[in-house]
Amino acid sequence: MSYIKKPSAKHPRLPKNRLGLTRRDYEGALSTLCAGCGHDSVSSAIIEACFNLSIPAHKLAKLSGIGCSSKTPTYFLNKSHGFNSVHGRMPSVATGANLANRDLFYLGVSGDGDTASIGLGQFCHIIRRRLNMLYVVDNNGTYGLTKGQFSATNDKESKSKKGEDNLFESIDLAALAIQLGAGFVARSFSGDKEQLVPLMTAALKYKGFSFIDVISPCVTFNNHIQSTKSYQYFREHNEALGFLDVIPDKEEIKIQYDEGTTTEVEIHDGSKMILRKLDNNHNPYDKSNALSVLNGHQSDGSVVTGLIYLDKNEMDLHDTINTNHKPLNILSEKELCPGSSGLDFVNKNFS
Amino acid sequence: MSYIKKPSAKHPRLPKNRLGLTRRDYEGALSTLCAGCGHDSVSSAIIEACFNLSIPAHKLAKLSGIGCSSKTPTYFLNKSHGFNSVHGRMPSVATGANLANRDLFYLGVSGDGDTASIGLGQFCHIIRRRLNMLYVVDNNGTYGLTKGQFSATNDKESKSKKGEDNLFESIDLAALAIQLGAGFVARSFSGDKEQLVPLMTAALKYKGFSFIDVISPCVTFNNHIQSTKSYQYFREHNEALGFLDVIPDKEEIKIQYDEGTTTEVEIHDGSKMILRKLDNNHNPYDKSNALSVLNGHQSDGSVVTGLIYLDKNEMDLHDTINTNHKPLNILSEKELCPGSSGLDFVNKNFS
Amino acid sequence: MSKVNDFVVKFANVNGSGSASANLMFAKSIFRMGVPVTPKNIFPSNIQGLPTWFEVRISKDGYAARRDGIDCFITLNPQTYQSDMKEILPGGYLIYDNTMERKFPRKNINYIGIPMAKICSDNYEDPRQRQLFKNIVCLGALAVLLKIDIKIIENLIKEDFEKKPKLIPPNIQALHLGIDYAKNNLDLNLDISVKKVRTTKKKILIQGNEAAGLGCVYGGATVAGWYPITPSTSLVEAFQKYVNIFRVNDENKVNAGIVQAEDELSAVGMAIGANWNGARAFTATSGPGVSLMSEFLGLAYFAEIPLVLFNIQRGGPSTGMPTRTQQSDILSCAYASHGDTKHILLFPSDPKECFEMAAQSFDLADILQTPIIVMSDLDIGMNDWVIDPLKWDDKTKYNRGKVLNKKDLDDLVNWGRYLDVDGDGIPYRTLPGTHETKGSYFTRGTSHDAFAGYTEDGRINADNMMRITKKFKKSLKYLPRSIRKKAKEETSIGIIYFGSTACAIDEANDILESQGHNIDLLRIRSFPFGRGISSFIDEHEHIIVMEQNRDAQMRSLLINELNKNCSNIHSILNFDGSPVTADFIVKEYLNLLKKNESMLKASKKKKTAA
Amino acid sequence: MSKVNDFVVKFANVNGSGSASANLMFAKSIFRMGVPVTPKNIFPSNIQGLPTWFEVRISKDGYAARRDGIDCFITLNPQTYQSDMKEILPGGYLIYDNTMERKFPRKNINYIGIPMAKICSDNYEDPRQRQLFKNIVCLGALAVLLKIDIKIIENLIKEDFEKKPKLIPPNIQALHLGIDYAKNNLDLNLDISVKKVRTTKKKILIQGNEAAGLGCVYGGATVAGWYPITPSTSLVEAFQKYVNIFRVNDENKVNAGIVQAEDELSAVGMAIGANWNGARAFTATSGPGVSLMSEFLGLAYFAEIPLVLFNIQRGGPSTGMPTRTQQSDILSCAYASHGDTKHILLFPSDPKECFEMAAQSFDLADILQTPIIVMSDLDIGMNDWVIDPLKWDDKTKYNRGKVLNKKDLDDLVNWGRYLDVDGDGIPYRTLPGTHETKGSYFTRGTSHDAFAGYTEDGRINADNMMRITKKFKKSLKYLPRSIRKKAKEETSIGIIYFGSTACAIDEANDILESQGHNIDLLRIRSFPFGRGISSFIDEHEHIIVMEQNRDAQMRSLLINELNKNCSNIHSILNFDGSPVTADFIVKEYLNLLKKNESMLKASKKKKTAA
Ligand SMILES: Cc1ncc(C[n+]2csc(CCOP(=O)(O)OP(=O)(O)O)c2C)c(N)n1
Ligand SMILES: Cc1ncc(C[n+]2csc(CCOP(=O)(O)OP(=O)(O)O)c2C)c(N)n1
Ligand code: SF4
Ligand code: SF4
Ligand SMILES: [Mg+2]
Ligand SMILES: [Mg+2]
Repeated sequence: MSYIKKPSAKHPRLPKNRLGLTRRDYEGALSTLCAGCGHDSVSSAIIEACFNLSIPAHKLAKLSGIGCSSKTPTYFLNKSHGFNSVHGRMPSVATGANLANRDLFYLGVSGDGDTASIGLGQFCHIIRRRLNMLYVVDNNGTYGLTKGQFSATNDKESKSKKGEDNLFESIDLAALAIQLGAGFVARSFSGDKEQLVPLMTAALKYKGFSFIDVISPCVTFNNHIQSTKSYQYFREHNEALGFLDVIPDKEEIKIQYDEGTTTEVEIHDGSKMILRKLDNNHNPYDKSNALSVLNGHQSDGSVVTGLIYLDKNEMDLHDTINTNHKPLNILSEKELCPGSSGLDFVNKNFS
Repeated sequence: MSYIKKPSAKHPRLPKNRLGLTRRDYEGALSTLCAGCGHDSVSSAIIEACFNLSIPAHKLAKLSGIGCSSKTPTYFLNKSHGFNSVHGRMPSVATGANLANRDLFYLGVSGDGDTASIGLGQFCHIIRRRLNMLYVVDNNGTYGLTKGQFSATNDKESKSKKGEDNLFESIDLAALAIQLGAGFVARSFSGDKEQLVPLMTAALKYKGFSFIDVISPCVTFNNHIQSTKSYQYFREHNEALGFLDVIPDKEEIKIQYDEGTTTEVEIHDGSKMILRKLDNNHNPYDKSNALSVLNGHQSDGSVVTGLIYLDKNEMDLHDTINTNHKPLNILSEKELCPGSSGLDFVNKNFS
Repeated sequence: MSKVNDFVVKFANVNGSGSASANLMFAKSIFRMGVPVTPKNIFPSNIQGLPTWFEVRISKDGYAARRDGIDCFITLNPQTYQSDMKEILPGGYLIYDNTMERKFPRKNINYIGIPMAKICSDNYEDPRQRQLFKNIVCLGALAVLLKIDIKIIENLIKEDFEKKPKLIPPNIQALHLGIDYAKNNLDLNLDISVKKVRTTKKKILIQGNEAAGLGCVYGGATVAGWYPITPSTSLVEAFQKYVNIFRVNDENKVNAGIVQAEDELSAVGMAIGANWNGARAFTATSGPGVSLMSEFLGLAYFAEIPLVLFNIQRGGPSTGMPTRTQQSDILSCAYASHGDTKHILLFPSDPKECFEMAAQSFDLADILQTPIIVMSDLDIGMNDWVIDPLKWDDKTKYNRGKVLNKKDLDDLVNWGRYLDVDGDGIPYRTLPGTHETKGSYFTRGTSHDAFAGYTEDGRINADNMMRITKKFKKSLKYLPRSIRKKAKEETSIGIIYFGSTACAIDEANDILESQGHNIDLLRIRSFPFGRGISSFIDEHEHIIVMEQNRDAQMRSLLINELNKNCSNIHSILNFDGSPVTADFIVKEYLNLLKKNESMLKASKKKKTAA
Repeated sequence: MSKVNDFVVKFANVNGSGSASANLMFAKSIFRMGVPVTPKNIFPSNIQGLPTWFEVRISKDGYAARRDGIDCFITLNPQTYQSDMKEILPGGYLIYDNTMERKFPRKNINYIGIPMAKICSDNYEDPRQRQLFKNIVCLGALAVLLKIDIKIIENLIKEDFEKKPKLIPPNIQALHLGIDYAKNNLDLNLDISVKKVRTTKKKILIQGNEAAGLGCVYGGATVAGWYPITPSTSLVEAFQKYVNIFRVNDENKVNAGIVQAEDELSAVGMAIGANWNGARAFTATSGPGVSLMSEFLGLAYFAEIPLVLFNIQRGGPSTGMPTRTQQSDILSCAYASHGDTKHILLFPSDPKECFEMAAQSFDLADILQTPIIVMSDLDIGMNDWVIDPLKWDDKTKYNRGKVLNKKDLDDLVNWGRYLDVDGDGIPYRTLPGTHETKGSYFTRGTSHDAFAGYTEDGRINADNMMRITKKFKKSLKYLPRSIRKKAKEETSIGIIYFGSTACAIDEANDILESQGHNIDLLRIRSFPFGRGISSFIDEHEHIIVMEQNRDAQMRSLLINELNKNCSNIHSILNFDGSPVTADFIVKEYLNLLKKNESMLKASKKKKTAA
């Protein structure tokens, strides 16, 4: 049922991260998704990225909507608080949570139904507010949990399991995110850990809104060759934009790449991302270019993956509205309540 | 209070259209908007466009959400049925109405609050469905009816009447519409009848989803020089993409232009639009180009107007889902009800 | 004691393992033997790997409710062995896959091991086939054990795979592997068995959502906006299916427009827009969707736009128990939306009424120009029920209500959209496109006068609101009446119930009657409540309202709306998400009697000789 | 008969013409003379050009309700002359602009013409100034006519334009133009006038939303997600204002996060997310917003997340009468969302309670871990009320409820998020980030066990639902109690009321008392209802529930939730969108007596000598 096993006994020889924790410390409950579901791979990548970054699990909050994808936060980081909210409304819940405590990591996991249909309005507005979070969509082009209706990211003319045609154009969430001002926009594939983990690692460190659209096949309802979100289709049409890696503050993670040129990408805390471009023309700092690449490739049927867009100007909602650096949820009564002397002032104003 | 006067006595010398109607036959109730409100000019343009096209008013349905802008359908075409629905949800109501009777014209009027905030999800999805309608946003960058809060289309750093800064990036509805696959996307200015009327005329004839983002200053809450949606700002920064005219089936309307080259643009019924490009490089048929023009100019602070994008491949929701040509709302019982013989078939299947 | 045609079989499976269709064939084969069956599918909110059950009540008397106590449990899910076993009645049977040896702790039941996995791995190569055919092997063995007609099952297999005929032979082969194993290895003298009768001869076995979707076709619905949500999805899927069958014209064009919306707000918005424009349109959803639709429901109520909404209730609140049943949206639907609002509700109690009420609801919506909410639930909607065949009177004419056509408008002066011309509170409406110069008006959710003009005059608005109240009261004339069933003897005790609870009440009443209790019954079929319900309450000293929710919502609605004294209106409540059983009702009824002496006397009072 | 400090003045203006601030100065000047005033702003849902009224009741006795019959009507809007005139009491005054000559049909009133337009065009060039200063000229003349202290008005002008001092002299000039005109041209012997007293000496004049916004600051709210909607917007604006005043730290950073959301679903989602994460957070809205929030309210109820929601009620249903007042969201808030849900409601009756209940609601939300809905309305929220100065006890400590900190968690074994440890149904919660290894859990709207684990076991879910019911019942301990006022003599009649109706009831009771009627009063301040309310109903043979909606929603809630006999619970209903008057209540009360003899007797019963 799952790629992710419950930790059994501690294994002394497992590699440890800066906090002295092993990957097992980042695991969650046993997955109840279908065997082979792409979403479980995404969960693994999340575990890996958090392990790599030595994120203290209790300093991360996992949020989601409703759907198979939105169930996944139960299946990783069981030391983190999780919030499985209502369908399509995770962005607003994440906004509130983030406002309350700017000191945690916020990781949202959603589905294409959850994000591109019922949640599209909230998705667009959370981007506009540059909420500091990583928003991952487990994109399978279908409504897994309600048994296989087309989602709005499904490609036109692809077929459902029942053999029906999808009649509508798909919504490209990555392009939308770029158009609306997201700071970090990437696309990847659930099966491509090599690419996905570094992207997640970088995205978690980015201050502002990071979005990763992960093509994550639904093995039950959308894994037949007509579907552009199937394993097979994806593998044939994947056109990786580049490989990405993060050099965290303390230790550099070295990963071997086979080919391509590299570009250094700076992120806010001084750490660097190395972008290995497969396509020499891709400049992730240019919005129009990023959109053209997406729109161009969409029409030729290939799927661009990698870091598509990056705004070097990192800033988040708290910067914009100028909130205290201290988390709002730990402010003391003294800091919050103006007391009777405050009322003297007010009463005078109204007398 | 209004640009639009109630018809008094019929004036025999008023010019008539193909149906023998005068402009007065297309008017509505007395406007209750603020004197000088841009929205009233948009209403005038609508009257003009419908008059020009000789649309029988009762064959057009006016739909709107809630807001000053959404009130305007009362102020034009009082022979048309109107539906002032709930805030931000006009697109779904329009979808239902259009499904019920594909033979009417559908004109939606909304505000930037109504469309870009509460209604953003519905707006995106009606575009994706290519509903056959003209969707006009009276865009004033503010919430007029609730007294001047910033809307999501307000430009960052512009100031409210109270002197507060808008802290958030604006959403460009035209760019969004193009990104999501609208067929006809234009932007204009409420005060520029010369440009607005032909755009509306063309849009009304387009089969599929046409969108016109009309900058329409709110004289009460957003007409000070810091606002990029004010009359003054707009006049200084307007960069018209081209003038546009429609040659309707029967008679050609001639309008004199001062300058620029022209391009002929064909629309579905064989009539032609003449696009006069001010910018020789603008190609309205190319999605990436259209987006670049918008995104490019947004960053230099100018407002591009004119026909920005046009998809020659006209088609609408009915084509997609293959509905009967005959409006669904006039189908007879015979066409709808399979009768007792139908049940014989069903009962057999379940026995 | 041998139980012929009267027992309960339950299957425990893992979902996604292909058991569903085999289990349904089991139920259907018994149905085809003329024996009433009620299968209940108890499935998780998940796609693969979690426990799922299929419970089949076989009842020669036609009792359609669940019954506690399993006679034969086919336990194929190791996760749930332990708890499943407890449900088996003493002397009952536990059937399991003994490919691997298993030990069971319980003493007073019989164990029947069938090496399903082994049979399959001996006979099939493909691992998927090995998995799938286990269910068919099991079905074959079970058929022998319970004496089910093998030919019927073979036919069912053939029908099932009509479109993939290649699959027929291997399935039939698997069936016979099971049959042969049973015949050769098992003791066939079970005390439960099926015997051909003719009770269900003319009946059909159908799900409520299937029937309701079909009812929408018959009711003339042409537009549906919807959003997927369990357990309502299959209603729209059925509508789509029957549209494809019955509504494609000669040019291959479809006489309906069905759109999967981006959410429930949009779905109901579409239905409202289409109804406003003269099509018959509906949407279907469940609790969370109804909550999201609240604002729009208020608009339709106040602007008086016809609308049909199916609420296939599930376990609430919030996302709750999405795959369990409840009747817990009564208040939230009756009073949906802010401000003073009241909505018309229909309560079908089985698929037959789903069909009939679905069809009728479009007339009601058009006549009354207001939302009609059909309150079905998961139990009715997604389980198969034995009902009489569906009927349609070909003389039926749709009643489109007070819609003015061009001719009417030509003749009219001073038409007002919200004028109460006929004194019944129901105004006349017009449709866009009808007339060049007359009848156009502005539909709005803001306060308006009788001519649909915007007004801020509070008294005019209050008058309009009172007219809507009048319309609501007058709606009684058109709504399905409640149904009474008198006790054999005069009694001062009445039970009120509705919807999917009906079958359990009928059975409970038979049990109680056999124990000497006299209870009058009344089944509510619609809200607002008519005089019949009011007088039923008045005529009985003790009223019990049976419902499937925590807060006794129907009881509240009755008391509120009929202005009844509540002190003698009692409740029996079941809200664990499983369809209520007759035994539960009997038990709770007797508990009530224990607490209330006068009720006890009234219930058991003997007829005094005349 | 001269009416000193006891009359009603009403202004009729066109909105957007600048009358609002002049009118408010009029009211405030009288307040500063020590005389109780109640101004009511009756404005359209529009920005410019439509009729707007400003009604000021001057009442030496401190009656704060509206009163029918205008003593002096300043009619400056030609659109409404005709109907305005009818409201004037015989012998009253009509003040108008006689720059152009006008004819008025009515005989029994006095006409006072002031050439406001002429005075302004004689004295100002700029057309905008000509328009604006008309209102100030009028104010000057009125001050003379009613004997208002001119210095007070001059001070008010100075305060108003503190930040734009250039505007002070021209305004004062305009004021004196009016004063001079009146002194030189008008008959100053009116039978209405203001005289300095000290009644409001220590009081303040404030709007409910202002007070509630301030209360949120005092209650420790740090996060607000909101969406503009009349009449709730000014509450969040006030919160923002006081945050800017009281919550900016030394580094110029703000100790609050206020976000204008994209709609109400998002607004409440933000408030829920923030509360979940340990901040005190709220949202404010009105009817349509509450409808949109229904789904989220069910989540907060079921997942037990604190939440404060202000519902500033307006005229419903649908968009309804956005600028009028009603109390018509009682049922939709008490039972908001699908499934079995019940929410805690608070009912402030004036700005003072808005402040207090706003502050208290955050404690309640934290203690009870559930939504607290503060049911204010447009009348309280957007009108100015004279109240005692606001008070705060500096010893107040926030009660954050059962939140476990790191130390608690260190010590704990077997913590379960939804375990009922203390027997009060209230479980312990933890906040993200508290502890490295303990206390994390998964919050969900799906059915869950005591350890927050997902479960599809219906009995476990039912148990959890019953615990929530218990918590709801136990909440009584923390909620503001109802307030009783006994009649002078023993009586069997009681009136129940709540919210903005209170002031009208007080006055009506005084009137009725003076006519020999004895009525006990009870004001509801919260839901669920406590024993006080229940016994009040039991103690009285006749109960009347006074409310401002069509469907007697509070009466329904009382009957439902207290299981009361409804036959003797009567209603007085006002739902035209105007705040109810004492006269209306008196009239309706006497009507009830006419229809019910035993009530009549009970009401007028004379004390029998002991
Ligand atoms: C308001 C509401 N509407 C509908 C549903 C039913 N529902 C549950 S999950 C889901 C779609 C999930 O699709 P997606 O987000 O793509 O997730 P996936 O299962 O494909 O990972 C829907 C429609 C719901 N839970 N709530
Ligand atoms: C559900 C709901 N929320 C809020 C409101 C209040 N409201 C009325 S109009 C409006 C904004 C209108 O802004 P816009 O669409 O830009 O129209 P404008 O008045 O600027 O033309 C709002 C928030 C409402 N009517 N309904
Ligand atoms: S149904 Fe699809 S998306 Fe859901 S768990 Fe199974 S494979 Fe994954
Ligand atoms: S407030 Fe602004 S948008 Fe509204 S009518 Fe006045 S000018 Fe127009
Ligand atoms: Mg999906
Ligand atoms: Mg606007």
